[in-house]
Amino acid sequence: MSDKTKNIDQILSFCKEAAFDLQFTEAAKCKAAEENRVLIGYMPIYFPRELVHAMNGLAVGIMGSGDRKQIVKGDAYYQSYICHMPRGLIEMALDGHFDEMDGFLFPSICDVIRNLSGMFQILGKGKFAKYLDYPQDFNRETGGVFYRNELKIIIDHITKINGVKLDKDRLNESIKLQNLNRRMLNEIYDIRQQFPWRLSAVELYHLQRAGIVIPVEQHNNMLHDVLDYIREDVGTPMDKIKVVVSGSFCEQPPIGLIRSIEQAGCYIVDDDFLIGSRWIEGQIDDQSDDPLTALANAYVDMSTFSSSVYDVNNHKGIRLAALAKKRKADGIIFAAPSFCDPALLDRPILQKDCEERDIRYISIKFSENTGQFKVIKEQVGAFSDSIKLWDEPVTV
Amino acid sequence: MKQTKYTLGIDVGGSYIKAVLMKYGESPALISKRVEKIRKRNPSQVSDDIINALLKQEGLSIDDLAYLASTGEGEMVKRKTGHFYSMTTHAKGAIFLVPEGKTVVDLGALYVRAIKINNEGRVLNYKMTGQCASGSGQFIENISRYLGLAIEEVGDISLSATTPELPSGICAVLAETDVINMVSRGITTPDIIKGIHLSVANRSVRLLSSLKPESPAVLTGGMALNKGMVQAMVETIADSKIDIEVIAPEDAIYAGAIGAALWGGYRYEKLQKEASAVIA
Amino acid sequence: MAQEVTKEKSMLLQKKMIGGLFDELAHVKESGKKVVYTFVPGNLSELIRAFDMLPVYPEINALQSGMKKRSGGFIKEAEKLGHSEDVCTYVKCDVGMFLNGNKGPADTQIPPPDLLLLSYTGCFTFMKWFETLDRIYPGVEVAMLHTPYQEDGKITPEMRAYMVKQLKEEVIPKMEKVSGKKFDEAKLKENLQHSADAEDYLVQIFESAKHKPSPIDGYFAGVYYIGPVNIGFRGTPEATEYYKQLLIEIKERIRLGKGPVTPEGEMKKERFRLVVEGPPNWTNFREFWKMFYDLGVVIVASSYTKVGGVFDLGFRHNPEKPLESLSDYCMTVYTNHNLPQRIDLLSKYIKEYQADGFLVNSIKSCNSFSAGQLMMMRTLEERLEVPVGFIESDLVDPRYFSFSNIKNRLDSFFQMLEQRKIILNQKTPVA
Amino acid sequence: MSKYYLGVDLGSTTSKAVIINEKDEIIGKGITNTRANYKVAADIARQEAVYDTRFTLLNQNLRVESGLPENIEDLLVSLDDAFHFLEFDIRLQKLYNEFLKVGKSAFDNKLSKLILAELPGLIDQIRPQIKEAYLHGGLARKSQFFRDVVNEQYTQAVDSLETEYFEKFMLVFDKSITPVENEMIEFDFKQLATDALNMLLEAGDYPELTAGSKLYQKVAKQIQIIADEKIDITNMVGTGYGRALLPFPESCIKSEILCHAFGAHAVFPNTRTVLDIGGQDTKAIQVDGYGLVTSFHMNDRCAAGCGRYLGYIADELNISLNELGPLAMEAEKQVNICSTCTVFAGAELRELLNVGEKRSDILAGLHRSIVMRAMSLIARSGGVHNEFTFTGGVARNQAVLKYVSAMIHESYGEDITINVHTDSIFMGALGGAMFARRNIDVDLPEKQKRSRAKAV
Ligand SMILES: Nc1ncnc2c1ncn2[C@@H]1O[C@H](COP(=O)(O)OP(=O)(O)O)[C@@H](O)[C@H]1O
Ligand SMILES: Nc1ncnc2c1ncn2[C@@H]1O[C@H](COP(=O)(O)OP(=O)(O)O)[C@@H](O)[C@H]1O
Ligand code: SF4
Ligand code: SF4
Ligand code: SF4
Repeated sequence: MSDKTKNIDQILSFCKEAAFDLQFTEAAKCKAAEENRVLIGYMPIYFPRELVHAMNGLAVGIMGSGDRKQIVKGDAYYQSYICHMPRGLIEMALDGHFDEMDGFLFPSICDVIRNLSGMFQILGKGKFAKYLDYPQDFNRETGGVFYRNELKIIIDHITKINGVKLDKDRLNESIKLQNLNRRMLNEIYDIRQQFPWRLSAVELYHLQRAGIVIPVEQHNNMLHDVLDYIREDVGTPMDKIKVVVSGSFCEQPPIGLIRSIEQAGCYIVDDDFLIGSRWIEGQIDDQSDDPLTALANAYVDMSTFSSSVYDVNNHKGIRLAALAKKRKADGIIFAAPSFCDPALLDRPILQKDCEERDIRYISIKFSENTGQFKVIKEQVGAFSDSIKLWDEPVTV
Repeated sequence: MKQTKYTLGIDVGGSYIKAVLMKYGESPALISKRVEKIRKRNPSQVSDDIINALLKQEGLSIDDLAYLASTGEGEMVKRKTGHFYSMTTHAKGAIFLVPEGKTVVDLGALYVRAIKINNEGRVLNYKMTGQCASGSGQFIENISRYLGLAIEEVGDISLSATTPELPSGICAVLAETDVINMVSRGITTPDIIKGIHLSVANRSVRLLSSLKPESPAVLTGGMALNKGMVQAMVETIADSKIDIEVIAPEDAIYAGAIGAALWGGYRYEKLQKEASAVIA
Repeated sequence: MAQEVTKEKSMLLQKKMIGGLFDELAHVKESGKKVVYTFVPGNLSELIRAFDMLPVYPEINALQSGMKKRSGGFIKEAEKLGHSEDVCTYVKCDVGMFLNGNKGPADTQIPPPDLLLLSYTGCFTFMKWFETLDRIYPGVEVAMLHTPYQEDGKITPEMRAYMVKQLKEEVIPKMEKVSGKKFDEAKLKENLQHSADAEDYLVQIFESAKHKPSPIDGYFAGVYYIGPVNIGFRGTPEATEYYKQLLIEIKERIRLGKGPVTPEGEMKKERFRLVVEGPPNWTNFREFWKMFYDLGVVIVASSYTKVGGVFDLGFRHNPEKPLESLSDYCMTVYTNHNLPQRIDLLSKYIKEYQADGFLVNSIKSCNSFSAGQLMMMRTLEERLEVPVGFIESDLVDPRYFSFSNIKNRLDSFFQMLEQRKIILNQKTPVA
Repeated sequence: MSKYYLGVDLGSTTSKAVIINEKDEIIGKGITNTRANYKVAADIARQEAVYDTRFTLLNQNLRVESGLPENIEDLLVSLDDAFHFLEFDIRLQKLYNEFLKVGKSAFDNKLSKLILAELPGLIDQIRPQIKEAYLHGGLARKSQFFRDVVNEQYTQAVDSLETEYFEKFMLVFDKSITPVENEMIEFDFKQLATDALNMLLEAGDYPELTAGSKLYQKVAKQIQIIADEKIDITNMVGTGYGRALLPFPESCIKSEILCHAFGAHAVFPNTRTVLDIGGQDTKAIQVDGYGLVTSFHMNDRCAAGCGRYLGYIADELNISLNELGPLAMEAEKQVNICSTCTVFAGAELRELLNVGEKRSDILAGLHRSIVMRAMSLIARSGGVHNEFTFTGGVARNQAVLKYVSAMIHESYGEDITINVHTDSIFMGALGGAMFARRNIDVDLPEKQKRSRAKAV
């Protein structure tokens, strides 16, 4: 095994650990390393981590407990017809997994997360628990101003905890680091689009998810190495179709599901699993005199599409179709968590857009702790069969 | 090389194992078939026995098979050449049985699948039941067992219903208590049975209706042998204002196995071609 | 009995108003009036009326389809289109109604919208719903009004400024464009005054339930009482008139010591007083109500009747500050309250209305209400030591209404309250 | 004359009756499976409870007599066992007659002949085994019902025949059992008890019990006395899933939630949380210091997580319900069960067996999963704060109990006391009987109307 391969293996196994570490050991280490450092937990999907970075803190992405935690108390808070993720979050909160966190952010995405912010307030978790109301008005002067003020409230919360004041240069520096992070992630996606076997979807998932719980500098180093590795011709291609997976932006699919999709004959060439880390499509101005406004404007001007964002002037179905085309995908797999209103309400709209453009798709539902993939495998298998067995064989 | 190629398809289901022996070529033909209830036996053992029995019946040996294709839960079949997903095989099998079929509804013991196909049997779209067995054949098996009826006779009994009574819940297991309750209220056996059939049909038609199905729909799977079930499907489809004809072919229960055998033949030829290409 | 259910004057007034509106809607082609689709929580009725446009509330259509037992079919239609079983059934019911020719609950034609006014106060699904409508009616003007959530339990100047700016720059210009009329501030002010008057009466009406016995049912009958303000009559003199009349009737009932009027007749003896959280079930509304009536249960207060505004906490529309007051209205409706505020409100109701118990009707397909209800219930139980009950149903999906299930739970809950009363009475020392 | 109170719990799978005296002591209990005829089920349970009461009285009367051997208690237990066997035997005879009828009518001639020829042998094969199980295996106390007892033995016997006839013979059983089960048989207590005594005499397990011995005479005499005693029910309360169909006045019908809680609380007064896992629902109930319910949660109508789930699995494995728990207790590990649905879990079980997992390990996983579901309900109802009592039929299953205890302790603290009564399955009926004794005035509207009418 070459040194390079060894290094990549190490990185990936570190990421696998870190990504699902429900104790957030890496974050705790980071906090302990410096006095005044704060940990701010944020729920899916997107949050500008650079802001917390500039305030001497680490924004820690909290994506649910997956299949790693047995839910007992969490069920006391949620009926059976509500998605699985928030009950995992509550269970973790009650079991002390978040004790190191100084504050919590609940980016607006749906009613469940919104109400969860109130539950954290009642439970008295953290020094603050803020629902971050993203504007649905995409004008800089209206929505942008409102959003900038929301960010300002977060800054004030953090200042109150660690005394750090927002510094223009520091924020610009943080923006630069996060820009680099996004750029490298996107490049990995670009390479995988052509050579999906060079890094499996599961590996990429681990790599990406680790990135939201560790400092950006550390993650940038890893991305750098991984990129270096997959720019070269590694791995062996297989006879599989290429798909884009859409709808799993909040509650995360179990690893077994991602694996089953690839095993049943598909390469995942794009997805919205951890869309937050690629939310801003482009580079945020990192030279600005008012970087807070730059952050706000980036949200208003450069956000990707998602079910949690109002889209009347910019239909997401068309954007999804464009993505599938750009990635040269053979089809789309709509994979949404059960009971997820935003994702499921969008399905008919998105599917219609696909049909109009002759894009083939299938839809499945999961929950983060699903353990049985038989039915899903059969459906995905039939999907890939139906493309493979009839269409011209995929030339590799 | 032998002129006629034999392929064998085996469909290991939740409660029955079905196998067919086919002649593969220009116009494939069904030679013989066999179905066996698993009944708490080891399915891979039962599969082996069926395969042997089929071969013996035709005086063949395992080496005479160009391809032994499994489907369903057939990944456990030891001597298989390859495995295909149920949806793919049912689609192919259905079109073999009913060439004009446009839609397939596979009514099995555990799952119901509604599949839209093109004239080559390609899966265009589908819907499938997942985590709840409330619309499955097992449901009917359980209830008929409880009422002391053989699975072969429920169909006719269901046809004689006058005022069917639907079970109040959907659970395939708790419906037993519903049935107890119905019996205690004096509901007749045919009406109960028909109610159960309608409840299963309801769930199946729900899958079907979201597919924008085209006519005719081929029913496959074991429940297609049940005349009461077929009738319940027809009624429910009419109630849902879906305008499609329903065909339940005689060999419906073998559709998966037939599809597997056909795909096996197809793969065999493809592999042969590739091999000869390599040699050339 | 029959003579007891004779329609009171207020009922007739309401019937006339609503019938009139649907009639007007059916005839917009002739009248040339423009039609605005919008939602109940945080609706801008006064503004719409100021432009002389007519409102359509898809939720109201959905709930009435539920009451008319049509929703089941509509929902199935929508599911055929790929809508999931898991999501809000109002949306599916609305989509199904559209597919069926958009015939409203009164069998009159509901005209297509000229403007989709999307204020999505308190529920994300509204946003998805309008995205769906946007596809159904391509090219129709859409105005988006984003109401910030009271995440910290208060309304900040920045939130208000954001809303006023959206009203000025997004909503009003689009209304001007669609209606072809200039914004008339004087007219809006006049409407706001009517609203404020009606709201004064409405508060008195709901607070009458503090009497023992309560003269009204603050939930089942309450949903009728909020009808006029919630479906577009807020800001009209008719609404004020209706509430005035209603209050007169209620005062008379109090004088006579009478209980609420129900479809089954007059409630004879008030045996339990409950506070209820969550919307009612519409498909089996009467059956549902009857279960309470049969056992002498009166619902003295409910949160659902506050989705169109929590006026008893003091908010009134204010002609002096028209746009600010419209903004504040949107931000103060029940669903825009955060969880701690909701709990405080319910706790206030339980205490002030002297309830014997607290009941949650959890709606399977409504995340906005349901997520968090269990915690609200637990917190109230601990805080007030009040017995709590929990049932599950749905708004308009008949498949999710299990009579025997709900009946069993309610029976147990009422028997539990009953026994509590008996045993606790036995234990209290005789004074 | 003594006053007796009756509680009847007509459950979804089992029907239970409990008779208590004025001191709230259980003096008789009866149980049978719920079947299509609710009235028969309730009547049989009640009849059994009355017989059981007679045995209790017999026991009491004999205990005060002098000169009886030390092991008289054992002897009475054996007498009870023999009594139950005799009841069983009468029913078995009826079933056999039904078998013959079905065998004649349901098949073509050839098949019919074949089946009729085999049937006597089958019965001869199973009867002695069952007799032995009753007399020396304590079968009567395992709450297996006629249907299950016969089914188990019959299936085994049929299994040894040619496979192709298996389904046919099973059909004979399925067709015959229902009518037999739905027949209410009035037994002659005096006769049966005397026969039972003679049976013991014949068996010779008790050397002191010889024909004409003092012991024999004393017991025989008491049987006569007790059999003539009138057992008057002063008041009764019905509860359970089928309570609405019980032929009781409305004021005597109570929700099983209240009854389970009341029963559990009466036996364990410090209980604040009650978990009842029955045949088709699971309830988590919080009670206060008076035994009054303050809140409760029950599951949706899905068999996953209830007793029927285990029943289904037992059927799948062809073993009886009471073997399930002990088997699961032998597990060395728990195999994770991915399916929620009962039917799918059954299929998964078959697959797991097929890939070589051990039966006990899979069962452990299945038991654990049912407990996980119950834990959700407990959490939803408000958690566990003080003493916890586990009731319902499933509480008899040791493996379920083991997991319940472990998880309660894990989630709510090691110091939580966990109670299970040996008669956990009767808790609802007991609560009912206790309500009947307290005669708590249920101020139902019906009654109100009546009293008002009088006043007018
Ligand atoms: N002869 C028959 N008559 C009526 N119904 C039958 C018959 N055989 C099987 N079935 C029904 O078909 C179901 C099994 O169908 P099948 O397609 O074999 O399912 P699977 O492939 O999942 O095992 C059974 O549950 C039963 O309801
Ligand atoms: N001896 C036993 N061992 C283990 N489980 C038992 C035993 N007897 C009954 N059960 C379980 O108890 C359930 C019935 O419980 P019960 O409380 O009587 O329910 P219900 O009141 O709904 O009929 C059965 O489904 C079975 O799973
Ligand atoms: S999974 Fe869907 S419904 Fe659940 S919290 Fe996330 S966005 Fe909301
Ligand atoms: S309701 Fe019944 S059939 Fe459905 S998942 Fe539950 S146990 Fe299975
Ligand atoms: S989710 Fe609830 S609040 Fe939202 S639109 Fe649907 S019913 Fe209304």
